[in-house]
Order: sequence, then structure tokens, then C-alpha cells
Amino acid sequence: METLIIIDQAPYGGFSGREALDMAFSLAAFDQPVSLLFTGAGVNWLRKGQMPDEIYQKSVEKNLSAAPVFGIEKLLADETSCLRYNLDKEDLPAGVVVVDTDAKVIASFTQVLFAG
Amino acid sequence: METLIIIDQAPYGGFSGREALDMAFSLAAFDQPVSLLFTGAGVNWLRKGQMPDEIYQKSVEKNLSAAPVFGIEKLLADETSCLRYNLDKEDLPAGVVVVDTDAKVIASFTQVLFAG
Amino acid sequence: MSDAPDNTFSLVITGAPYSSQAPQTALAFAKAVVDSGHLIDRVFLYGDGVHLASTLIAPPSDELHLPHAWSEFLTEHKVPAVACIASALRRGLVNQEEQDRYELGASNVLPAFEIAGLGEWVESNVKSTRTIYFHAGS
Amino acid sequence: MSDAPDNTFSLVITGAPYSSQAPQTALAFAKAVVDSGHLIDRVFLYGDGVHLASTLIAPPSDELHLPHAWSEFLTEHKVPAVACIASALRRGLVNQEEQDRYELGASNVLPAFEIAGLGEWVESNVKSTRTIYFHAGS
Amino acid sequence: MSDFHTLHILNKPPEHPRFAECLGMSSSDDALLLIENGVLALASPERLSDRKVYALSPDARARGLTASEGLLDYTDMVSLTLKAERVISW
Amino acid sequence: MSDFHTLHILNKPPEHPRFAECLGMSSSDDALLLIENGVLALASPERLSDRKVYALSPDARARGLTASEGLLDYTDMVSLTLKAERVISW
Repeated sequence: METLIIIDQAPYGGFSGREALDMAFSLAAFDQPVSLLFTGAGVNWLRKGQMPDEIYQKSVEKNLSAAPVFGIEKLLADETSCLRYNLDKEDLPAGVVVVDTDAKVIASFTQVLFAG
Repeated sequence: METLIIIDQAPYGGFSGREALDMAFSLAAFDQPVSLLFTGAGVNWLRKGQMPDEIYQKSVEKNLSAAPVFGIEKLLADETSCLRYNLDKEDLPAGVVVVDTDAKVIASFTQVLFAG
Repeated sequence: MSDAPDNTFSLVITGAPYSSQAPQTALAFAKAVVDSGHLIDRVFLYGDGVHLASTLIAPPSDELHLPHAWSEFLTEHKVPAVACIASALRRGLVNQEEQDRYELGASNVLPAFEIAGLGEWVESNVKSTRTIYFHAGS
Repeated sequence: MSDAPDNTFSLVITGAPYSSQAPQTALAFAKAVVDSGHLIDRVFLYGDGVHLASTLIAPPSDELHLPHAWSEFLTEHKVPAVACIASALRRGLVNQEEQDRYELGASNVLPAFEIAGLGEWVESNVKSTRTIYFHAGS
Repeated sequence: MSDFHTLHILNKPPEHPRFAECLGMSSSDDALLLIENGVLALASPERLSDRKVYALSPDARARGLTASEGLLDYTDMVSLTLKAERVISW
Repeated sequence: MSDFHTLHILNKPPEHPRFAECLGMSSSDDALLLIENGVLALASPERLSDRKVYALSPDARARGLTASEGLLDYTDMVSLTLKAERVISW
């Protein structure tokens, strides 16, 4: 069983993205294959140089950099969303694959879910 | 002081519209002039024939019909949103005025707020 | 997948009662699962969904009491229900054990609900025919 | 309106802690109001915002404890704070009085917060120079 | 074999960003089930033209809406989730 | 006299329906203050061309964004709310 978790919410303004990441880490911890797709405002998770200390939150950039170590398989980013938010491919964290998200991408996973 | 409360959420799926109505009733109870603007998915508050018994909620249609009695001044509905949701002027509850919502409408109120 | 009995469902609720419609839709779905002869392996409350397990919700008497309606269903059909511990602690839902551990003044979790980790969700997800999510709509 | 002191603010928070950023932004704004020599007439919690008043929230120790940070601010600056009673009862926030009235097993409202009706919001709204709303963003 | 590839359960109104996301990530081999505020798409159905569309009848009734076909109750919804290869709640 | 008619405080990303509502109900005499996830509009600023735009610096920094002008702290935000005739939180 291969799971895709979609993150379409930007970080910091809400907590559902963090909760999505926790779900991904839990699946990986139990050896269940899991990938993440960032789309819509969710691609802002992938921007470099996040400094949320003044709003009393921890950087999700750091959390996300642990993803490969914890066994998350793929980190996907929706191409149109990256364009909309001015994120160039070369600026994305190492290992992130830019995709044109459509029904075929979805069909390559056994289950697809959101955290909220 | 004239207050405009904007309802842009459809009824039943969430509760912020009901909470907006409670705010309007409270202002009116303390003799503060208050009007409501329905826009976006919020115009679905104005559809006739709502029957939410099977989802265990009370009809907001009934709540809203009490608005003039409780002293709500104006009930405004955004024209573009009504078109989008196939609401004809003649189908709207009595007393609802359809407006092309722009900065001028906003400027005619002392304060403008959402319930959430 | 066939539509025949002995399919098992896992239900995940992430929307709060009296803020989203998720707990009501999930309950109607859960009743239909049981009525259709299928099994519910587990109900998992996550994110804002954990509020459904509160003992302290007191809606107006002419509104459906969702935590009580859910508790009755869970008890009647012996369906286990789990609130995610990380979500619960951040949102003020604690059982006796967490009350003691964090030295809090009270506990407020209904007896029909346990507090546990995401491992419960993973396990249920793996063994169920279908895992269905009930999110806030707005 | 001038920017000179003795302006009064009324703050309304409708977004929940650990679900929205509203309580953090509102606290930073409230501190800036006081630092600028203005007054805060009242803080009003509405809708999901009432969860900020919970005594039972226990976030991880390396995260800001928003209910405690707010309580300290309110106490230090003697700012009254009110959670809407209708929102609170639907969301499982009750003080001693409501616990007794509804025969509930516990109460869970921080001492810095009162429970009262929307009339408090109307009054504060009328007498303040500005009422500023802090909603969930998502 | 499954009746269709993916069942998309949509509980948000058409202007919600996730509504457009759902349409973008689904194909005409998929089915859409409108529930809760998602049934508001019945008031402007042209957006969904090439999809197999179902709607929860209690939610449509609640909102004063109806449809000439595809209205389901919760039991039908249970069956539908078993007919798809995968189910996504948006 | 006020410096501008209305101060719009926007805490939602550009794809949120309320973002478009806000633009539709504001005019070039108004000012926009981007806070929380609203600062993401700084990444695609062409949408806001004819408006006076401010952004909360702590929120922009948190999200790895910056702006050549209009970055404010919370104290500036307090002043701004007093300069407008009315303040709307979207």
C-alpha cells in the first residue's frame, strides 16, 4: 500500500500541514510507504529561509528536511502552484520533484489523503 | 454607528454564519443599527425550501425570517454571487435587496465585520 | 473489492462539532456501515476532531448532542474510538492519566474514547478495507 | 482619529490556538497597544476562539503556551477577558457556575477569563475607538 | 474490477480552493460525491459536466436543492466507497 | 482627516475566496495590511498593483519572504488601525 498525503495549506497560519507531516512520519515509522504532495498555498512549505522565531513557531523547513531520513519516499511539488508563488525549481529543497499534478499522479498511489 | 456583518459561508456545513446572525441580533437588541450582507457561498442562506431535519440542524431560513422583527435594518445580497448560485431576485425572501457589492457599499457603514 | 459483508471501515474525523458538519456526517455514515452489515474497526479523532470526545460540551437542549450521540453509538456497537494524543493535548482534551502527568485541574474525555498515538491510525488504516476521512467543510 | 494615547481598543479572537495563528497575532498586537500607551477595554473570545481560555491545554514544552501567555498578559495589565457563553457551551468550555447548572464533571476556564454573553461585545464595541478581529486564516 | 477509478468526496463549496484542486486531479473515469456544502455545486452544475456526479440527498434537501439523478442516502454512500479503487475526501 | 478610507487586514492566502472578496470590496483609496498567511501575496504581488500595501514583517520573515517597502511591526500595525476611518479583518 502506497500513501500520498497532500498538503495544500501554507505553514504557520494554520496547523493542518504539521499534522499532515506527523501522519507521514507515523506511516514511515511503521514501514508503510508514504509520499507528500505540496500544492496550492502548500508549496510555501518549500521556500528557503523561513524564520518563524518572532511568531513563536518552529521552522517547518527543518521538520521537512528530516523527511528523507525518516523514510518518506517522495516529496512532490505541483508545478502550477510553484509558478504562482514564484518558486523556481532550483530554489526548492534537495529531493523535491516538480510534477504536473493530474489524475495520473493520483492513480499511482493506493490511497490519497489530507490531514484536515 | 452603523454596522455591516458579512456572511460569506454557506449554512449547515459550518457554524460561522449562525454566529454572525447572533452578533447581528445582539447589536439590534442593544439598539445598534446593523445590516447583513450575504456574498459568495453565503447567498445560499437565502434559498427557499431548506429542510435540514435529516442532518439534525435547525433551518436558518426560519432564523433569518425573524431578522426584520428583531430590528436588523437591511438584508443585502451580492448580485454576482446570486447569479453564480442560480438565485433569481424573485426567489429571494421578502426584504432582501440585491446589490453590486463594491467599496462604496462598504463605505456607507461605520464598521464592517465577519463572525469568523 | 466487493460490496458483500465483512468489509471493515476505519473512520477518521478531523472537523470539530458545532464548528463543522463532519461529526454528524461521520455518525450517519457509521450507522449506515453497521446497518449494511459491515464492520467499523475504529474511529480516530485527529486535529480539531478531538473536541468530539469532550465531556464538557453543553449545546442548547433543542440541538443534537453530538458527543453523547456518538458515545451511544460506540457503546452500542462496541466500536473502539481513539483521540490522537498530540492533537488532544494541544486542544485541551485530557483523560485521568494525562491530567496526572501534566498536573492539570481536571479531565474531560468521555468514557467511549481512548487517548492514544497515531500508531492506532496506522494500524487501523492498514487492516481496514476502507479508511474514510471526515474533514471540516466551510 | 488621532494616534495620541487614550485610544481604547476592543479585541475579538475567533480563531483557536494550535489550529490558527489568531491568538498569537492578537497577543503581539495587544502588547503593542499597551506599549504604545493605548488602553484595551476588553478581549472577547468568540466561536472557536473560546478554546484559548482552557485550563487543560498542554502543548509540547518547546512550544509557546498560548493560554498561559495570554493569562499573564491579562493579569499584568488588568485587562478584562470574556468568552462568549453560547460559543463556550457548544465547545466544552465551562466555569464553576456552568458546571453546576449543566451538572458537568469539571470546569476548565482559566481565572483570567470570564464567561458572559454577546452583550459584553456590544458594550465594548460601542465604547472603544477600534474593535479589531482576529480570525482563523487557513 | 472496480466501477470507477477514484471516488472523490467533496464537502466544500465551488469557490473553495480544494474544489478546483479536486477537479484538476480527477478524470472522467472518476466519480464525484457531493456532501455537506459540496452539494452547492448542484446550483451551478456546468462546472462538473463531464464527471459522474452523485450528491447526498439529506445535504441537498437541507440546502433547498435537488437533482434529477444521482441523489443518494448514507447507505448508498457506503456502497459507493466500496465500489471505487480509492476514495479521497477533499 | 484619515489617511485612507479603509484598512483591510488580510490573513488568508491569495487563493482563499475571501482574498478576492476583499479586493472586490476595496478601492485604490484604501490600504491593505497583509498578515499571517496573507503575506504570501508578496510572492505574487501583481494582484495588488494599484493598492497601498503593507505587510507584517514577523509574518513575512517566518515565511521566507520580504518586500522592498511597507514592512511593519506590531506597533506600526496599531498606529495604522488608528489612521483609517474603518478597519476590516477579512
